[in-house]
Amino acid sequence: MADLYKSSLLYSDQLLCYADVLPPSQVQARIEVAVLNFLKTLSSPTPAISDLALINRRTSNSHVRRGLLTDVSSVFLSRSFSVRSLMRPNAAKAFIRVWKVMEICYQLLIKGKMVTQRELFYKLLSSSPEFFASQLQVNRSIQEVVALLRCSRHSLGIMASSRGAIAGRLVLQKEPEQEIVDCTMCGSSGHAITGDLNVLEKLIIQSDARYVIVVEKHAIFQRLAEDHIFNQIPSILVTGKGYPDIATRFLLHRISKTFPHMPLFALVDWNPAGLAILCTFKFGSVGMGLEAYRYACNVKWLGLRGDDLQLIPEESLIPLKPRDLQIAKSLMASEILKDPYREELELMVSRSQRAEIEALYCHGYNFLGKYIVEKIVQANYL
Amino acid sequence: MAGNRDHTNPSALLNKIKEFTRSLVLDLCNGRSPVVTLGRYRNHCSDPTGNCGCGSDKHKGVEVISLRRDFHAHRLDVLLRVLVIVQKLLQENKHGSKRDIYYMHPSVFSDQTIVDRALNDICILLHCSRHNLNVVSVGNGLVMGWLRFSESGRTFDCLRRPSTAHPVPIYVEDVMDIVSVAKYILVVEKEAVFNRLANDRFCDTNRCIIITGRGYPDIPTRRFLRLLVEKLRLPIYCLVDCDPYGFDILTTYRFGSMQMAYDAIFLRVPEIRWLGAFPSDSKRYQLPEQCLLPLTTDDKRKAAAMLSRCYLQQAPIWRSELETMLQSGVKFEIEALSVTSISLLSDEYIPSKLQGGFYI
Amino acid sequence: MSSSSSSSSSSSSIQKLCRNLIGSAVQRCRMSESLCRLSVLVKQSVESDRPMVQITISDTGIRSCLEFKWLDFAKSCVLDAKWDGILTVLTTGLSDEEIYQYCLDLKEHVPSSRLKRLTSRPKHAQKFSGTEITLCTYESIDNLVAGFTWFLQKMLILKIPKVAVELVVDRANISGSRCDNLFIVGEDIFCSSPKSNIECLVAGFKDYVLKHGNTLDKQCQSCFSNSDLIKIGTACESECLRNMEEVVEAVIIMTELPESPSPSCVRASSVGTQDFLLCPISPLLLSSLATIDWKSFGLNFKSSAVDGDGHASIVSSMHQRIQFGRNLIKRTVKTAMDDLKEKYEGVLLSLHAVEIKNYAPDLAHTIAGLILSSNDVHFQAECISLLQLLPYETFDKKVEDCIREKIITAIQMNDRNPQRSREAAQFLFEGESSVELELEEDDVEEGADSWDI
Amino acid sequence: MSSSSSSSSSSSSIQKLCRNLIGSAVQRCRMSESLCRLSVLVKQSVESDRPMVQITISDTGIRSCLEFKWLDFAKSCVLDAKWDGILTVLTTGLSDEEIYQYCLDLKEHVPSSRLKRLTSRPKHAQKFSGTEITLCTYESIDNLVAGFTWFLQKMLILKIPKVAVELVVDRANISGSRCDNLFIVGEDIFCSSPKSNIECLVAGFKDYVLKHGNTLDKQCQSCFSNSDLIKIGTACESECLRNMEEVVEAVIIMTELPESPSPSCVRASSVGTQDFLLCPISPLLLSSLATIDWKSFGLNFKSSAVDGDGHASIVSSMHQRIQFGRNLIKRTVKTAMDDLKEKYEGVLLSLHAVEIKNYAPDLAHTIAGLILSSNDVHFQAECISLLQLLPYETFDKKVEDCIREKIITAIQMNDRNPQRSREAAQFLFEGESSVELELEEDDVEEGADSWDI
Ligand SMILES: [Mg+2]
Ligand SMILES: [Mg+2]
Repeated sequence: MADLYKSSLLYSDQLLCYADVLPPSQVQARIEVAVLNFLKTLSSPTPAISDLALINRRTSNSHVRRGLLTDVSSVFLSRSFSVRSLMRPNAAKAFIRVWKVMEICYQLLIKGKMVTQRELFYKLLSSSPEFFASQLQVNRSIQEVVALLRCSRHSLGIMASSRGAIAGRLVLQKEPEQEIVDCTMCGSSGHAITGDLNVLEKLIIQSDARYVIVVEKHAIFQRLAEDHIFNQIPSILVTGKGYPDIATRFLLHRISKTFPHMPLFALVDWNPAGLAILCTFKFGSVGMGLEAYRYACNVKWLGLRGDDLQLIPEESLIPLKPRDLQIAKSLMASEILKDPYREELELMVSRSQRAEIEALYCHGYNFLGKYIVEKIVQANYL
Repeated sequence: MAGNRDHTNPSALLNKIKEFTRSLVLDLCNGRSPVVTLGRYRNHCSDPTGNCGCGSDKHKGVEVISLRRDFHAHRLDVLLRVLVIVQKLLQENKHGSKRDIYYMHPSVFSDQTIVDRALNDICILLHCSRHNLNVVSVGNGLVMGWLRFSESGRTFDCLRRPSTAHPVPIYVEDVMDIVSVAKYILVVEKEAVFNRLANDRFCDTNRCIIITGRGYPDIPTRRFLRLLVEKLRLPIYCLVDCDPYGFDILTTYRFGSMQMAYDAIFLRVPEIRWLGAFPSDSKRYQLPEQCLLPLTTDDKRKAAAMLSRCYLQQAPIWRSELETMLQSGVKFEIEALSVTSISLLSDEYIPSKLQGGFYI
Repeated sequence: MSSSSSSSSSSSSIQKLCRNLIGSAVQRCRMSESLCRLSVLVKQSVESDRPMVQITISDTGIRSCLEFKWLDFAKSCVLDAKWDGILTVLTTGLSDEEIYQYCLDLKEHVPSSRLKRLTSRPKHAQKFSGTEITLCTYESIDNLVAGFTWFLQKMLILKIPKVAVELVVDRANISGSRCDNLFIVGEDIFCSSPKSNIECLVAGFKDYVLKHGNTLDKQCQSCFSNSDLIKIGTACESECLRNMEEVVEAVIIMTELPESPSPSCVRASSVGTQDFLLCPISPLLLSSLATIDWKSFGLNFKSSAVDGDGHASIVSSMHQRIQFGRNLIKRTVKTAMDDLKEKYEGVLLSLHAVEIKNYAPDLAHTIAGLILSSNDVHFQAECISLLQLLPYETFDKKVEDCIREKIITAIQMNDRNPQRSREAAQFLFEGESSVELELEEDDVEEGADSWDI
Repeated sequence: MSSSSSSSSSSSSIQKLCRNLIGSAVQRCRMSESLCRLSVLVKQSVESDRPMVQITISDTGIRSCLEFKWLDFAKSCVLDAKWDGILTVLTTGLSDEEIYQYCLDLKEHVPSSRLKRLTSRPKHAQKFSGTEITLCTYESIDNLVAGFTWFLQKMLILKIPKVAVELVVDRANISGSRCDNLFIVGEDIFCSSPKSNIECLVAGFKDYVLKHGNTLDKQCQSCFSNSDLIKIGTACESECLRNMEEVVEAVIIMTELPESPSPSCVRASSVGTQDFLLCPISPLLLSSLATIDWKSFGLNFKSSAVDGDGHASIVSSMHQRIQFGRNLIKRTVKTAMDDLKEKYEGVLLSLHAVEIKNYAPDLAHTIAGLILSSNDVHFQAECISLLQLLPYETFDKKVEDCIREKIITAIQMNDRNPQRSREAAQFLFEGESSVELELEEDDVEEGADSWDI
């Protein structure tokens, strides 16, 4: 059955599972439904402790969705689920942890407060030390609550900061009649993307840009922003500073939905991690939990790619590290990685070399801008 | 901030670089192998008498980099390579990051720390600060509160939404028009606490400026803080975890770091006061036993090493708090204060400390 | 207890043999359709210098023929100087025309020539069945009588229906032959309404437990006075193996000891199984027992006995048949345990369930917290009604207690029928279900920083 | 090479003794102020059944008296059945009135009674000095003559000034006494202008090397034909020790082998030191050599010889004096090495300098980069002129090459005179000089954690 799902191109959106960005009242309602379900089963003529059905977050439950009409592919979790049961050996504590986290979130939502994961850890450590011994357990339990309620972590009242930044031809407004942020004027470190998904969802976005350039590294972003590249090419610059967080991807997704004809280009290192970052923007990733899937964007690979290596001096090519090979292996194993991306990855592995974007600086600090313009004009992207 | 040192404008620095190059060539033409002499700076030592003079901006002894030793040759090689890049940056009036420089010759530099040291060497050689070299750090700091300023024409208006975070400007020398109605500046160690205070809308009700360096503060954050202190003359308080790392971050704000000792005078904020968390806070705020984590061996080693730092003689109370921490054998994080009430920090802890003068 | 146990443990091999023979005789009686008599005659003869004792075990049960096969006592018995290893056996069935006579020489090394058939005796067309086994020994008659007394007394516990047991001792002392009829079963046995074997066993054991257990001659007021404390599970399983039906009956008796038993009560400290066995625990039986998942009943299986916090004793009334299927024994005991567990709520909870039960207060506290901290009165009202509490009972403790009780009940019930909790878990918001996976603790892969699609 | 080395290695202990005696004789001659003669007479006598050989080593040098002390050959020689261990020594000095006569019995175990003074012989007021040592052996005369020939040939390499050497062989065969004067030194020696010992040594060794090395009788055209390839360092150090001056002279010859030597040239593969030694390398010498920091010359010291990529041979002409100071030897060799290094640019670079030299291209590239990437043409012009390049030569490669050459030169010069780079380094932008701290690599404090400020 699962195989059938995987092979089906006509996969309907109904089968996708992802976490919604919900207002507190709806999250509250979902928690209440969970309590009522629990009590119903408990008070039935054949009383039982109802199991918690969580969306299965294993890699084996991930599938690739390819749009028929759009270019967007994404990774998603299908409706296969795992069971958290009190009665299972070695699982009782984890079961109760889910409920404990849910209880605290519920109370936070009522108070209208947000907490950090660390604060949540301390709260749980002091109230239920026998159940929570480490931050990791708290983080996992939060993920399970997300998988149970299918709402984003942020909706549960858990704060996360975003590392992302944005700059360029973009005007942001939190709500109508409120302060306007002109991202051409944000300085070279760009406008910090807030971690508050609710704010991002309501954000009013205006732009006269023609492209979005997604940059792997903050330093490159800074360089491009300092050079005002968005004035040479009318564009928006986005960086997730490495692997992008949810908020960054959420905002990028919103931009691409708001301006469906604005192509998205990615500028990443020529190494497996760079490709993985690109793929995270493009497809989402299982590792990020249930929240990640719906923000897939059709990002094109602008550079660095194998045919750019001619621009790079030999001494700037570094041998692949074991970590690179590990990432390459996991990318290779993924069905979502198709040619020509797969070919690029194979080239990296076969050459056993990697190159960083900064290596282009050997042609001068202005070169990067020229490089990007040339690539876009020649439609030299994958 | 500009004009803190003489002759740190790009053309003066370029002249210094040329002079240096000339002297190298001259040496070579005279059959002498290249030698670079650098002052050695430190911001602390373990001299218990306090006569070490670490606090001054004078160098202590010199370091001679020549070809006599293999590792010196490599260091010289790296220094010169970085110098070529710096010369280019200055000539083109571009800014580059340390990371940019690293990736120019990744196989030679092999590690970012090697580039960092070369940059420090060059700063010492040319008698300037790092930003004078047009080398910028990726900014990590965040600021919010009752403050407005502009950086290269862009206005950061935190006043309109005092509980919204803004990144700390990277080109601190370009920061102008600082306007503030704040009564004090609060420096917090970590972003999570910063976010907590933002979520509590602490700045809405408290006239202050809050800054975080997200752990060990980077140069822009420290320079920006220093700029605010100079311009606004406000009291400045610091809130760090009650652990050796928190304490080290605190001392970094106040005394500067060892790596940047040559520049400490422009980076340190001697006025900073320690607001918390003190070891004694665990009792005062009735932290549950579980939230007190035992000090690790590493923590203890670090704390013991810090106790012997000479600059703590200027801050004997700080030192005794660190001693107390070491003796108690436990540490805790600021977040642990949220156990009883999620807003304890904003509602009670910070206000009561400020009102009661419980800072040192 | 101490005297009987020591006599039992020091019982000679001849006594062990005799117990086996009596066991066989009881079985023959039970398999017979009519009332039966089992006699044990112990007779001292003074014919030779050494006082010899003749033991005759006779019964009126069905004909014997097969059970001698396993009389493989040669190794342990015959080397005994007190016995010549020779058994004389007379046996006849109801339909037999004659009385068969055998001589079993256990000294014989070749097993096939151990049993010799002698000339049959005429039956003179009489209709009866029965077996008589005779052997002679130089064992002390007093020891023998004490052993038989103890053994037969225990046998009576079984309340074997329709079998009368007698022990006749004939001491040939100087003052002439004396005959002691030591043991006569009360008449109620014969009059009792027809009961199944297992019911008789239960009744017998129950009586035994309610009497003062091991000592028989002392009454202890402080323990087992209340039959409500006794929990009994039974099972009778059969199996057809090579055209032979095998039946195993198991009775499990569980008593709760008073918290501080009177120190005079030896029972409290020594509830073992040995007293109840008609035969030594065979390795087969032991290994069968060992394979039972005692943990699922919250018990530990220890060496030759089963112990669960000192509360549980396992009693078996297996009949001696070497061919017993291991699985049959296991199944029977297991069924008897399940029977017991089913009948009495909350007993024999598995270790797992006991562990889970410890979590009940925490879970109840959390769920109650969720309900009570809500600012939605409709939601609260709905919960209260689901819990079948009255609206005015909604003070915190009451809700929490109620939920805890319900959780404990659910755990206990699900421990009895583990399959019940297996029913498909429901999605919170939709009816559909799909591939199901069960999670162990910390089972979920965390993708931390790595990108895995 | 193979023949000579085999004769040397298989030379008997009597031969080793004789070589020592000849060595002493050479020394006595050299210490004399006038022209001297050194004769070795090998005479076969047929007086007994076994053919005995009488060896007489006589010289006209200064009087001998002390060098016999160390003739401590008792352990290795006397046990030889071919020799009775007795040496007859006659010696007289220029100012002596008589000729002293000694008998040295090496068989004697007590060292003090080993040397016996016999009655002196009258000198008849003649003015001469000299020493004659005689011993008899049953050694084969052919072996002895071959050994002496080889040894004296090598001695000639030393071009010892003012000493004539002859080897006379007198075979008493049946056809009467035959006298072979095998060895007469060419007259040029006597006529040569007065040279120092060391100059003679150098000349001799140079001749030897330029001849076809080991084999002496073959000419190899492919190697050492060019004396420019030969690099020579010399040193003569003396030391006063207990009123005795000790002198050590060292000559170090270094040759560069052609890249692919003709395969017929045995020299290429076997440049050793053994051929050049007048005596076996003593443990004292070896240990002295071992303490030299060969690495600082880019060489490795291996077992009994010194090897540097197969190019370097170390040759010593130490005179045999047991009291040699270790340090003196070491100092002499070291000075000779330094002399060689000083005289020839770029040879015997220390390993360190070789390693550092690897940085030269990178450093040159970077320094050239600093110059060429400057946007200040005046500055560029200034640098170009400092480098003594012509303005039109400022294309990148030329500047870089020039700087590289200069760096390499500087490195080589500093390797020769390490003290020169020690001169106090100056601050570039400050006049003050300050305490110099030498930092070890790990001495630089690095931030504990990964933060970089
Ligand atoms: Mg990368
Ligand atoms: Mg910390």
